[in-house]
Amino acid sequence: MSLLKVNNLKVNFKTYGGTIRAVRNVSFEVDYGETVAIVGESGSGKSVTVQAIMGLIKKPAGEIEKGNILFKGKELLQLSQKQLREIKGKQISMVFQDSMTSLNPTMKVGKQISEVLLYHQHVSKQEAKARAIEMIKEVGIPNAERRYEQYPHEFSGGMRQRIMIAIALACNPDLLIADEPTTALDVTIQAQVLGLLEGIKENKNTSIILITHDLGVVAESADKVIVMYGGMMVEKCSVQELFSNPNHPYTWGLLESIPNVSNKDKERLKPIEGSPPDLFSPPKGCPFAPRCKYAMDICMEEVPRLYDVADGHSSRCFLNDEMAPNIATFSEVEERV
Amino acid sequence: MSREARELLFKPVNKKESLSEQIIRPSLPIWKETAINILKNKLALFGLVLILIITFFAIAGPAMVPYSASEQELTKNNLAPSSEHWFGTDDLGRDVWARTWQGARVSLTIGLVAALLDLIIGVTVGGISGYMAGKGKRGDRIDSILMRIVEVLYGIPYLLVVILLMVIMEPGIITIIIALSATGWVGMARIVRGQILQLKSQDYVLAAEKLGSSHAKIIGKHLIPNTMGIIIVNLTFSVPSAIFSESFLSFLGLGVQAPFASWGTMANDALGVVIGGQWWRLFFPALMISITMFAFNAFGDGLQDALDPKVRKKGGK
Amino acid sequence: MNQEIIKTTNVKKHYAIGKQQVVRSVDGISIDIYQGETFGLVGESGSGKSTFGKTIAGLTNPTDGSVYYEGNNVNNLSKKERHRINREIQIIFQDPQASLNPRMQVGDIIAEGIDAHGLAKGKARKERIYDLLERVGLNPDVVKRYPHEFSGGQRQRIGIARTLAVQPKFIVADEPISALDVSIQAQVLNLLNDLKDSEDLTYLFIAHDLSMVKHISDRIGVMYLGNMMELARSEQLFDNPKHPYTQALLSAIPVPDPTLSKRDRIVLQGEPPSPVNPPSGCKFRTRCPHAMEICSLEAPMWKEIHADHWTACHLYS
Amino acid sequence: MYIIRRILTMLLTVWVIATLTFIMMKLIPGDPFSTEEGALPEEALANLYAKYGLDDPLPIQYLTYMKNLVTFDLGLSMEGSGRSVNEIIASGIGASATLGLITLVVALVFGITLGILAALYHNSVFDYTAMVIATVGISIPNFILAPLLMKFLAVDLQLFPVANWGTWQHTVLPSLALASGPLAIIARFVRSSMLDVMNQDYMKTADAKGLPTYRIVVLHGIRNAILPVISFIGPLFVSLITGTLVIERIFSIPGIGRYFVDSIFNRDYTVIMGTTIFYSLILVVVLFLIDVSYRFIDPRITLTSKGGS
Repeated sequence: MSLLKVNNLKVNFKTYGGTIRAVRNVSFEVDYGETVAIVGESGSGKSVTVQAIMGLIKKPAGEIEKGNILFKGKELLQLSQKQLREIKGKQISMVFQDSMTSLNPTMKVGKQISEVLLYHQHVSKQEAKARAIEMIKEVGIPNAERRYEQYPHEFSGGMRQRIMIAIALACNPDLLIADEPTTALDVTIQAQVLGLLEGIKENKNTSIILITHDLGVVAESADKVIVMYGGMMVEKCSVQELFSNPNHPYTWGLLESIPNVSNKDKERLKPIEGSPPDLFSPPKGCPFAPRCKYAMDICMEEVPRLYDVADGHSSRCFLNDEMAPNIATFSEVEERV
Repeated sequence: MSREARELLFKPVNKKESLSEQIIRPSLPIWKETAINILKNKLALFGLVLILIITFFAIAGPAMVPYSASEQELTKNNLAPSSEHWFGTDDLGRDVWARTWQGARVSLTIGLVAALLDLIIGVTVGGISGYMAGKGKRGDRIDSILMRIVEVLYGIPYLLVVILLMVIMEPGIITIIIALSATGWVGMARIVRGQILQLKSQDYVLAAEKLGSSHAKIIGKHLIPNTMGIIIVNLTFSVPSAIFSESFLSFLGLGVQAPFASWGTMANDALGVVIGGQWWRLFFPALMISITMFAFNAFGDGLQDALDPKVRKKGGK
Repeated sequence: MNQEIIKTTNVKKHYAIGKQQVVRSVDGISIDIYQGETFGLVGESGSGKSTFGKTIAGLTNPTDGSVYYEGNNVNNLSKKERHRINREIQIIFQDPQASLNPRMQVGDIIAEGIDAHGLAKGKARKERIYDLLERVGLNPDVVKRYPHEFSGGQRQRIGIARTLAVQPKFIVADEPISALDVSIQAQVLNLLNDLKDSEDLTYLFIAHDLSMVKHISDRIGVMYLGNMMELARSEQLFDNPKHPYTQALLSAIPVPDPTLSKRDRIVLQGEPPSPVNPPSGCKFRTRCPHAMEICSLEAPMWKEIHADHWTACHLYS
Repeated sequence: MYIIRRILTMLLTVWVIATLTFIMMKLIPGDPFSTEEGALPEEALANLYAKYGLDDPLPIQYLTYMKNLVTFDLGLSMEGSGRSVNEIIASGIGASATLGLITLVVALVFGITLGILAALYHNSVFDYTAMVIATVGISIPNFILAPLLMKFLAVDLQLFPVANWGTWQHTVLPSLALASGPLAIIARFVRSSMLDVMNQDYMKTADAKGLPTYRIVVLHGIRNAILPVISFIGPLFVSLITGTLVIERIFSIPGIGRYFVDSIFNRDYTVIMGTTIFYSLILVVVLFLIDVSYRFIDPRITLTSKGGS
């Protein structure tokens, strides 16, 4: 049994402009001790997917239209608020992108860590404080006792993100969800934080869902990858497969559009032309079809199903259909490998 | 769909131009979007309708009855509302309906003119101060002098000053307007200055400067259009507050003097008799003050929401 | 190629905060930027790269030192010259949302510089707008639309068109792609590259994404805490970084290739100190794995250790 | 540094007010004694002038006035009762302060509660009702509400005394009339502030921590939503002061406000000046205290001058 199993998840948002179909039919699994990366552009639905797991989609604005989220075999969507609180912050915890806004500005950071312990582990105040100081040390912040008494604005961005991680790890969760944890950070600080996450995975066997748009981060940290576009999961595979045998034209486009640092000659970048879909009126067929070099008439008409292309590798693209002409190859990537 | 028909669809599309570059959503200028948002907001719409109704009666109301506001008919004093005197009569036999709408003219005029003066002075002072700030030593000095004045005035309890002014000046409509505007512009000036300071550091203003646009163009095309929303919203709130202040002064006996009547003076006259049972003499002017304030407040609220970028953004993401 | 278009001599930009404290945002930088090249400028947040860019662009005056454009000190010009140079040096901003006035139509945004400098009128002006839109890959029929109707990448292209309208020679591109999605970044980068050739431009390209900077730049300068640490041709810098900071910075870039074994990464300890109280001597010494005693005592000289390869580090003295 | 600058501005404000009041009083044509019915004999008039220092040249009068002001001596009432302005203020302060304090507490407690509940049940019937009531509350001036309350609750239903001052029952109607406006303003303000806070990322963090709802709402939500209310007490205080002027008159409460209004009608200039300055002083001090306390209470403000790039 896998730790987390998401099945056919569908999430909608009602806004002034109409209904946004933010997530459409997303399914994936996370195993014990595994890091799953979710990759996609802004508006692809990657953050909404994990917010649904955390029970952060709130009516009336947001609504989980259908789907299952099984955590250790338990259906999270059926749990009461109270039962869900026994899991949130304790067994599944989350680190958000912007640590400045994600920490309460008027509460001492130490208290923000210790309140999790107080509530979930029913320890005494002194013990919670001692453990919180321990956590601050663990995420590599010096002067933990003094830092305990400070407010978020007295920390640098990298330090705040460490505090967020300390909060998330306070109860030794089985699953850590990190929503673009390093996007707001500088490269050298990003390296520190990624190293910290890697250590957690190795030492505590914590599973991680890592949301990112940086394929470099994916390559260095993930075991499995989910590529999302326009609210849909377009490709799912192991990290090796993603870089050696990508199947979906969007993935091809992503891989081609990033410059390769180790590349000697400066060839022209190959961007994906066009703009991401308007989520209020998404295309009828495949969300990527209007930007796809290989789009067929069928792509404009209906949404492709997930095709299994290899063991543990599926792709939502009609090019894999037996009826499709054999037109597309991913020469550039093949050359590279 | 048959397999054959389906198979036909599996061929590359003929694309002349990238489909995704087309913008599907229709273009909406911001004022139109704002108008639509207000129409969607029921409370704001209600406020707007009330404002229109009251304005209509202020114009046409007195002419709808055969009595004038100051015409005394001592034999018919203290009459309760009837088909003859719709809002009843007062102790001098004057028709309350005619007086109420006559009062509406006075109250609305004072409210609008005072708010407009606030706007003119406030926008000028706030605009100059905000624009000059950071423009060399001289600019900074102008800004800091203006802001000291505003700071001191802000600390003064403005109604007390207005009362003092009313005590020493000849009471009357113009005096009230002067007294109200003498201190009322401070709030507007603070808001406009803050807004201008914020806008000035926006990249598009920097870009305009870099592209060589003149000061006049930057003020006219960038700064004013982008502060207009807040100014208008503030205006809709300063009208009711001016109407309130006028009634307050008139109620204290410092405001509009006979032969003019405002809602405030009518309420003041009625204060002694309301307990005696002549409720209509207080009720109608009081109702009008409240409805007018409600209408402007509700409309202002709606306008604020409609112009709020946060609300608009919800439609975009 | 070796003709310099921009030269800075010991440029400093300090900001006073409060009475005593001074932020040493840019603390003495001397570089040349050659005609027709793309000069990449990288550094982490707080390194002062953006301030340096704005100083070169003429948006702020340096506290100390001078900026020369085509051999002329830009702070020492006749009014007419200043007008011309102001037009020839332009800037592209980071946030395509904040750099376009939400109340202006695209056509007017692009024409802002044309109008300010009287470059074209009437029909010619219209044709010029259409031509600019086409050159940045937008359909000319968008002239009447407002910025919020476009996606981030499209907005950035509008900003580029506005800049091109005044026929600049030198453009400071201040993180022009960091607010965009990965697949869009490549579009904008290619556009900038094409325009450089067709319009004969020189860029100062500021960014924190090293792989993108490497791709577009001919030479790259690395900044840390207000100082230039290293400057070299881009291949040279990536293949053979000399300064310990550059080495750490390069090794921290995640490489999109899982088959590469995780290299021996230099993970820097701690975080950059505050530019209010920078360390004595070499500013990087507090985090430098090779720090020596001399590093705290005196600042290393900025010197050319190979042809076209400059660095400021005591390891090479 | 900030506090010193703030205190200087405060003193400057009080000085400006005092000077303005002085000038205004001197600008009035005629004087308090000659306007009274039946002119006083020449000699008595001269005596009165001497008594109030009105025979000195203006600059001397101004200096004397300022000198007295520094020693908190506001002079004698001109009404002829022989009471000093200080005595009048002292006799009225009790009632005024009691009324003001009760009103402040009522407005804050109910306004904040209403605002928070409306935000928590956002877009519900409760929210709409609360906000319509609040908008109505702002729209009914207290000098209108007061007679209405008097008529219905005191005259018709006889629940409370009609007017006067003394027992706690006497405080109910005036404080209700006085509190309704500020209460409504606070409710609306707190609601929008709370809605703002509920959209903040740290509320999501608190939720993701699995904390119980009351803890999320109270410790993370309300605390942050209420902080800005402190900056709001200043304007609230202004409206209370001006409100008491008329409320005290309507309910015949022997407070400073009533003396102030009476003094306006009696053209009792020393009392008008004295009370204006007294009110201004209180207001300026309150504004100052609020400003300073806000800087101490909000941890973000104390260190924001650190700045970044």
